[in-house]
Amino acid sequence: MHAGIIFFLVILGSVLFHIFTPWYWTDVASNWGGMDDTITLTFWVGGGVFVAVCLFMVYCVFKFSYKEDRKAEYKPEDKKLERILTWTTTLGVAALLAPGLIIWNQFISVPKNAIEIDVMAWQWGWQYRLPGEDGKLGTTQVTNINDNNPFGINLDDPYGKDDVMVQTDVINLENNRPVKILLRSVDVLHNWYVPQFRAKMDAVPGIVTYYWFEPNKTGEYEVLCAEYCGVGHYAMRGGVVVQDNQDYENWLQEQETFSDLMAKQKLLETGETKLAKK
Amino acid sequence: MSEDYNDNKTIQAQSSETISGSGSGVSPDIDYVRPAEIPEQDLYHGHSFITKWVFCQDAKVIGVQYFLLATFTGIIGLILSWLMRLQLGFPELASFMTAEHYYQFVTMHGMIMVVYFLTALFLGGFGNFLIPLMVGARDMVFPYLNMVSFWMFFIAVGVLLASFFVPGGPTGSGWTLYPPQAILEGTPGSGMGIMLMCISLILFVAGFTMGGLNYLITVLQARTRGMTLMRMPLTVWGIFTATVLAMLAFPALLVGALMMSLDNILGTSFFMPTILKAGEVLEYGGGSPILFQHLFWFFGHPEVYIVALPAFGIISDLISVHARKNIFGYRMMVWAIVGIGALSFFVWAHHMYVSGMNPWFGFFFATTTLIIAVPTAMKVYNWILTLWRGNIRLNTVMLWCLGFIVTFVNGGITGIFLGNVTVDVPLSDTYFVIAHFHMVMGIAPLMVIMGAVYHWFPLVAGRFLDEKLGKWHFWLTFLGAYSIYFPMHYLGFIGVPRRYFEMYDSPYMTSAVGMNEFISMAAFIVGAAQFILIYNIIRALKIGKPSGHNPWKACSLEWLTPSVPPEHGNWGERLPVVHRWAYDYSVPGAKEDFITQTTPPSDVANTEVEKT
Amino acid sequence: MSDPKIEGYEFKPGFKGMAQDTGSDQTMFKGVHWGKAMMWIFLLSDTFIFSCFLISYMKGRGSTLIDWPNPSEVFGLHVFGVDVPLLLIAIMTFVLITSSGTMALAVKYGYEKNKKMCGWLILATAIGGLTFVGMQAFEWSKLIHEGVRPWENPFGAPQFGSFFFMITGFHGTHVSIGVIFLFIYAYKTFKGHYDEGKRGWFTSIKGDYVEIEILGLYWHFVDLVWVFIFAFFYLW
Amino acid sequence: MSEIKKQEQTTTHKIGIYLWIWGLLFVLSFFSYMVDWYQFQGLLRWSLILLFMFLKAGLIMAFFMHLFWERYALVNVLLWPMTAIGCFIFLMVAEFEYTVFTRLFYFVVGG
Repeated sequence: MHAGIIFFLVILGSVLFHIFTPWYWTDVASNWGGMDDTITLTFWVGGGVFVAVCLFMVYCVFKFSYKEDRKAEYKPEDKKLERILTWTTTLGVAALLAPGLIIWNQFISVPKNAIEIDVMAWQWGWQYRLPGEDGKLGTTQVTNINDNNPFGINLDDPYGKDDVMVQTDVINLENNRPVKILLRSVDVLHNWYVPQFRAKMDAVPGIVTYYWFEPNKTGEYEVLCAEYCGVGHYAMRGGVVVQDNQDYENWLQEQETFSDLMAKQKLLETGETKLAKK
Repeated sequence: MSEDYNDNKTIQAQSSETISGSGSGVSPDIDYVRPAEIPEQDLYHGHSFITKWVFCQDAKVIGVQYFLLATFTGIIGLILSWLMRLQLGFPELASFMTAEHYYQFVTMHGMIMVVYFLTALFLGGFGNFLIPLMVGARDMVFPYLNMVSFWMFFIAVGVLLASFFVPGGPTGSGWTLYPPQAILEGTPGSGMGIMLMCISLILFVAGFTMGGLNYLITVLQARTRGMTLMRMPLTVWGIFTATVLAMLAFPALLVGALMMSLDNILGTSFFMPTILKAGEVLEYGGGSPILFQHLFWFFGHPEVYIVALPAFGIISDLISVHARKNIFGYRMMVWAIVGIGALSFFVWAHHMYVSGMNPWFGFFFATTTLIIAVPTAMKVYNWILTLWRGNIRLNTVMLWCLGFIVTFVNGGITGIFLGNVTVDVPLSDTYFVIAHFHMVMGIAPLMVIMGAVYHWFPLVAGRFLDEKLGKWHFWLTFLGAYSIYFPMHYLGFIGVPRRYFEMYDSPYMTSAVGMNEFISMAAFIVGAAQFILIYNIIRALKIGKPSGHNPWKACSLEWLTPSVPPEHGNWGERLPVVHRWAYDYSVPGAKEDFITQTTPPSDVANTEVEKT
Repeated sequence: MSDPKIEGYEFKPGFKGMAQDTGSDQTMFKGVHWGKAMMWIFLLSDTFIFSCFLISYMKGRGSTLIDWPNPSEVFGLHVFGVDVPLLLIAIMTFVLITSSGTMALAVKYGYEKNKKMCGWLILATAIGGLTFVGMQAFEWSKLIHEGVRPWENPFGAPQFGSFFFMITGFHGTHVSIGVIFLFIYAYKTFKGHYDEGKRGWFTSIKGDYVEIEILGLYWHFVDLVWVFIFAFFYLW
Repeated sequence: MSEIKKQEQTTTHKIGIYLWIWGLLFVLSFFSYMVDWYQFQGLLRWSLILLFMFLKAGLIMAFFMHLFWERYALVNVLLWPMTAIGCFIFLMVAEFEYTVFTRLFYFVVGG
């Protein structure tokens, strides 16, 4: 008997914990509120099943605990009941699956007006690159990366010249404008993850992966690395600042482009050679 | 067919015994079971201590050996988890621990628990002990190979543990061993550690293959007379299907481990693209890290079911015996096990939704994954429907079963979160995943193991384990484990990523500190509670209550051996003949509330027993 | 092979028979020796190993941007002043198929208890296998001489060498193990172990000619794998 | 038991069938070698390679490994697991195409 009561309290405790928990998700700050909705839906359906199954179990424990004179029912199968249960479950599962697939379809199809951002990850840090006037990012190679070319942009690619380089781990985004995050890693797996935006994707060396979202709350957010990447994994943080249009434009103006950098580099080099000649 | 094992006398003896128990005036041919088609197995009987207890060919002894060694590695895994929880809950007390240590402990804990503890325990331990007894065989079909299998496992464990003592320590790349980080500087144990891990896994796979062939052929080809597949206890079904999965899934792990070793030693680029490290381009290029993930999870997902299916099977038997009721919907249960097993080969990439694989795979794998939820749910329904109108003995074994149902349903439901591709995106790589898989393939199978230990200990030792200690053990473990993993899901909702050595002080993560302290406390208690079992076993071996024959009044064959504990060869002079399934409990009209599998139909002609 | 006779059991053909066999007691594979069933299941597992190798090879070859070397040229031989593509590989294929044929006949004669024929055919198979391994060693040394290494090669994508050495090496290991067992079995056949049911050296299982069929299954499997390697690695 | 033994002895196959299959295997191997010799390219090459490969594999399995004469219970147990491999192959084809696409697009072609 005590067992039944304790199990009942466990179930009750779980439900109460869920209702009163101070630990729950942060407010969503992107267009992926739909993910929260699917979670909530799954919670209701799944939680309902969990509570129902466990309460039924507790009921059985109370009702049918051992008595010398009782004989259990002998009924190997009940075709009808099994069929009903199978089909209800199938329907429930399908109802959970369908919204999931619909939102996944949105997740992998990026809107046309999304701004592409190259997120480059290494052990253990981030840096970012935005397309310049032409709206396109230049191609890259890991082997091109050096002090003069921190992103490894292919020098013969015309699209790369005006790329805006953000060589810090904080990136600014424009509010209400979709961004396509292009993830790239130069060494091991990483994952650019902002809990408030919900979405995440691994950065895999050797290929470029992507996902998109549309920030819809201004503010500052912390970027976490969500794929184990070596001993520095837990300390691999970055930042995102979501700004309104005007602030964002101002910030963008201050950033350096690749051609700026090359020009500066050239100046520096000529200066050095002049110095050496003197 | 051959005369290898031919012992004509025994065959004659068996063939002549086609009609048994033809008394009581009933027509004798309802008891007819066709004669033996397999000759009697000739066994090698050990004489010395070494051949009897060390290099022993008796499956039961090998099972116990597997059990003990797996438990030993499991305790190491447990201690590692304590260290991890110490760091997460009370970092100020764990100042001796660096991030390197932490990641090494995480990795070794994961690998030990999944492969060297759970897999070895369920298939090697319970499989060896129970399969021959439950299908009515004298032993496994290839006893010598079976012995070699255990000793390969022994060497594999040795190699694994040796990695603690090599320069650089064991690998710290997470139990998934993802390249490139697994073999690059910056990850602990990227030299010798990962090498030894790969070697150990390859040895484990080789050893397991030998054992697995034994289990499969014993079930398929060495059943006793009257034992059809559809009369086997679900325990055998679970272990059998899990073994099939293992035979087909371990190859992928073997190939992955081999290729990664080559990347590591020879500098090939199977999984290694061009890599820039510390300003230098390494001599790799063109490889694909995602390929390893596919290989790993092609093994890894069936591996989940390699652990889960034996647990499903065993729990069905335990519930049925202790609820004094037949398992509800036996055929559904069998087909669910087989179906889950088959489907498990088509769902692997649901572990990789955010890995950067081809995004279209999301649709395929979400669908196949959620299809698996249906047979799994059916199994849950059938377990609780078995309790319904039963006559439930609320002993320790039943408590573990109930604990299993609660934790498994909980973990199964969160599995639907993670299998459904969109829901997975915010939750993957967070503590939600940790909580989910610990609940569903850590705690739930552990409940089954414990229940099985309390259930079958009388068969192994001829004595009962102490009920009172058992109940303490159960409640501490169940309540403790539940309060570890249930709240942990909510850390995942907050967005706390897994494999973080320290949380730092992100505003929304500070609230996790308190919970982490609580979880760590619970983890210490649960871990310590396991030593109650060890004490209980030692105590029972000395002063436990003798159990006698068939103490639980079970129907299945393993309790019907002429001697308890069973001797080498299991069945004495004559193999048992089976007439029914293993679940004839509480048959209306029967004298007792159980009819054993060997009871001939003529003995129970006046009852309403169903034909199986 | 018509069905064995089993007292009290009536065989049905086709899928009906499958359902009946599966639903029957004692054995599922009627009349199949334990060892033979074991070898089949083992080969199934081994098939998965080779499949994983070949799938990895496909993925690796498909996703590299560097040109894959033309196997026809790389594995060509220069004999009598002409370049013959894949000559050595072709010979190796023929040798392996020859040995597979002799093995099949050995199994047949084994079941007929024709000790002498069986023994000589196994020996011929072993020699075929040995020739194959020898030629593979020659091929390896030739490629290594030309600068092909597991981590690089002068012809193109570095994965070419990696996969080549790994897959043919793994297959070669299978062949070598097979050759060792073939020699042992030839010895045991000539000694008459299978006629008199002498117990094995380690396992103490009594000898029987079915063991030759079991070894035969393994050997044919090795040949089977070579068919796939030949098609995918050398011809593709 | 002894009856089973006798049964098996009388049912070994005629030597002719083995020689036939042996010969066919040589011929097929020769054909597949010819595919390379004549340097067929493109779809023709691949379909011929696959055709000869499957024919050879089928012959070896069916006759040398006696699968043709085995009961369906065994044959089906052996062949059904191959669907998992088939699925793996199919998906890995999609995967390498995706990999090579991202590599070409972001590292070489651009735009």
